[in-house]
Amino acid sequence: MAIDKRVQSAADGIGPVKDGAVVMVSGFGGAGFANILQDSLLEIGPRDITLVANSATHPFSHTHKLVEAGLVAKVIVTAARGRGSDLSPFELLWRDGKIELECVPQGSFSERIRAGGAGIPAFFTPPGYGTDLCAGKEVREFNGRPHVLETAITGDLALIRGDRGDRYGNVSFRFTQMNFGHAMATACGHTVAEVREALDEAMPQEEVQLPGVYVNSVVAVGGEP
Amino acid sequence: MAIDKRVQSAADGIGPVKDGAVVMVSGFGGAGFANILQDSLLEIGPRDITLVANSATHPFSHTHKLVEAGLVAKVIVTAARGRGSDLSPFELLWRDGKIELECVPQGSFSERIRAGGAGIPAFFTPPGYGTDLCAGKEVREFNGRPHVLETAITGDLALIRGDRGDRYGNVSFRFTQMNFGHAMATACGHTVAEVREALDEAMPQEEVQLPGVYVNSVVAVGGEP
Amino acid sequence: MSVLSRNQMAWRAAQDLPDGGVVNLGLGMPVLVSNYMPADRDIFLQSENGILGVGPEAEDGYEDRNLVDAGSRRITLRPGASIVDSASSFAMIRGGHIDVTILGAFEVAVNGDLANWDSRVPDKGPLVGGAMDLAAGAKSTWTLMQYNTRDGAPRLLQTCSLPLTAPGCVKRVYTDIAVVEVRAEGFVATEIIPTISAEDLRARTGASITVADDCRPLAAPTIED
Amino acid sequence: MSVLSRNQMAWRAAQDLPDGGVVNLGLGMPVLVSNYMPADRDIFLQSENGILGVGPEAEDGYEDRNLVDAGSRRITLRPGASIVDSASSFAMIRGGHIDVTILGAFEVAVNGDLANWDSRVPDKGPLVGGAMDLAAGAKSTWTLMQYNTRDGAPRLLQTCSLPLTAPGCVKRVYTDIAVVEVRAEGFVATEIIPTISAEDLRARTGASITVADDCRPLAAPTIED
Repeated sequence: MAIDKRVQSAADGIGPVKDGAVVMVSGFGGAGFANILQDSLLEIGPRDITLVANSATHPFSHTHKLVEAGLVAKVIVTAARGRGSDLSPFELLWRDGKIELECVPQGSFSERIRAGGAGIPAFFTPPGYGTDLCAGKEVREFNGRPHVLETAITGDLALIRGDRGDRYGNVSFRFTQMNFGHAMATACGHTVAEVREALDEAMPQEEVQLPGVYVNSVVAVGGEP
Repeated sequence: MAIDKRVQSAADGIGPVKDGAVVMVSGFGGAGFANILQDSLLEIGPRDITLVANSATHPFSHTHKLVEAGLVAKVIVTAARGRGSDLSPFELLWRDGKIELECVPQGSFSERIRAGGAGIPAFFTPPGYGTDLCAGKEVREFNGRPHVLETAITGDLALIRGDRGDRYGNVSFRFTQMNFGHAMATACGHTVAEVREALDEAMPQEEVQLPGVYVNSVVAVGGEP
Repeated sequence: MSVLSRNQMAWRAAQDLPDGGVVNLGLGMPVLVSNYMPADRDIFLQSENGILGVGPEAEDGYEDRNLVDAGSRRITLRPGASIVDSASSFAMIRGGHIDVTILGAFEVAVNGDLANWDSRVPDKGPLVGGAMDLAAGAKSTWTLMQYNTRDGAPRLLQTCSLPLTAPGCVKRVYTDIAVVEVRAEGFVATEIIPTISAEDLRARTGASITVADDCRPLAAPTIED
Repeated sequence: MSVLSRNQMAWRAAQDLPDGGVVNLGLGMPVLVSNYMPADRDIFLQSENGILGVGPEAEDGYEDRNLVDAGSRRITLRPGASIVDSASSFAMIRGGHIDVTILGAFEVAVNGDLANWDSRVPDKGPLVGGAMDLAAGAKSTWTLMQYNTRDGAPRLLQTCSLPLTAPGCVKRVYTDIAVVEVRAEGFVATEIIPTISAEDLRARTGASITVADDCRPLAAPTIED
């Protein structure tokens, strides 16, 4: 059968999602949020999911909808602070002990996800040593400097946003849209890419930024370039 | 001063090289050998260098010239076998105890170099466990599977081959020319890229495969595309 | 029907490749498998120098010296192909994104241990390449080999006598006289050429081997060498 | 001359950026530094969402929603810029390829410890982002901050009271009243505004501080706010 990973809807691409699934969502700094896929996940409605995303509270990312709907048991993030002094929905749930939080330095966050996709279960790294975020982690000196042992993060489902995708699952990104999307796609059992445009023909090899081997479904959702 | 990393000759790009330097050289499968830079290194003539390259014996790579000239005290490679049953110059030196050899599985080789450039001193990985090549290395189980601890490789000088380079040190590669070049450029204190063509203007950002931050000098050497 | 030729062995292994799968073919005999992939299956060949989507060898006059596979063959790309650097290529391999790798082998043990990289030729240098990474990283590792050595000694053994490539990795063995699965209970022949009896097969095997209840005749079409 | 304004502090820090250097500017006040980089120096700004070569903010009507920096500003690219994914961006940061990072700070200790990510606001979620990675990974970490808190309490301390970002990382502190180096022997003021005496400075510092023999007046041109 000729490979064709293009699907008609976000729900078709995501398929069934089990309660307790680990779901990664791309996006950072306003670019690359997989919001149409997140809206679809909200409708699918799995419970007790672990959300792996840069922020639990970014106003532009629909991550906060998943949190507010009570679907999320735990977040693994680099940021979970709402803007202003009022508490965000996430912070209220967290204060009340209704959601678990693991806060990770952003470089260790991205490298742990890359490691998850690259078959590396753990690595030593300098950032975080001597801080509250890495308290209790194994420490070892290399070249006279202490390092902490960080472990890989893997997931069941990655929801990422790209610019163009083809039938083979190849994805390109526009400017800074890539951010965590590449690593997340490699680290999850099932990856869905929402893209502005799905191509009938194969993307030229020099335009491919995420090889199709890492992508299970491509959904064209339009939107401005 | 406006940045301009283009230089007139390979020797200008390489500069002085200390005896005992660790030198990485790109190239694999016939593509991406930095041969003009290796010829220049041969003339510069540092002694007791450690050579980090995929192969110590590939007939298309001028690596063997450095070995034959007696400049190399040690090689870190994935291959060191001459073709045919006769012994290659490397094998003769190795048999006679005149050159040291560290043979590394190719995936661990490339990841150790990437780790060297990425500030990660060590990582756990499955390949090599239970083999002679990893005898004596630390072993730890993750997810019920034994892994070996591999350490980063860094170098003093990287010699890589690309297709095009610009004044900012940005480099693009043609097809499979990239191989180890990207990781090596990140892992060395000084990186020189020989390229077919040096551009007067900046390379468009979407064509950059190796960001200029990793490249100190660009030498245009021509050659077929 | 007599024993299978090299091309027939390659044909037989090709028939089991999964539709839509990602497959890495080792140097030597395994690369012949690419000539016999079923036309109704869409398969992506990975090459460890960074190609996802290796196409046929380039025709005379259309070669590009920078478009080669890990075996230095000048190749083409199939539609949907992409190219990454070596570190990313082995992240793909180690991370479990290759469905099947077919490797040559000197010996396979009843527990799945593989020896395929070091035949202990005196004074010849080592050549490991990506063998250990592929054997440890692919979801399934198959071997393609003669059932016995030229001297008639068994290659399917209770314990490998040669240095290991990876422990416990081989799932299936394609040979000139039988297809053998490596199961928890040991070697199980699932196909045997009609001119070989179960008794003959046992005599040519260096470990206990059972014949599957549903064992079929091993057959392949006539192929011109 | 009175205390320096935020823009003047940014101007002062900008004057010390190295020609040809790679610099990461933290959110908040540090990003103002980009407005005052000396015209005769060619400096590459890195943003941890993957940009090497951040240009000026986009003019109205020319913004691209997918071209943003880590602070969500819609920006442009400078000539020679390139973009990578988050894992690669932090490989660049962690691997020591950033010459200088300028970060905001709550507190700096005499041993170079930095506290800049958690001011212990009750019930507000954490926001670490890339702060720990930048502080630990850049070759030089400078801070840009008011010398004292709004309440007049010292921020330069014997020991940080707030949670650490990274131990022993800060090399230099730019403030509204002084430039202070963090040396092996402790805090050393190298520039002080003329209206502040050494005695005043000591009174406003939470640790021992010496005045450099070659201490100069801290001054900046008038800048419209």
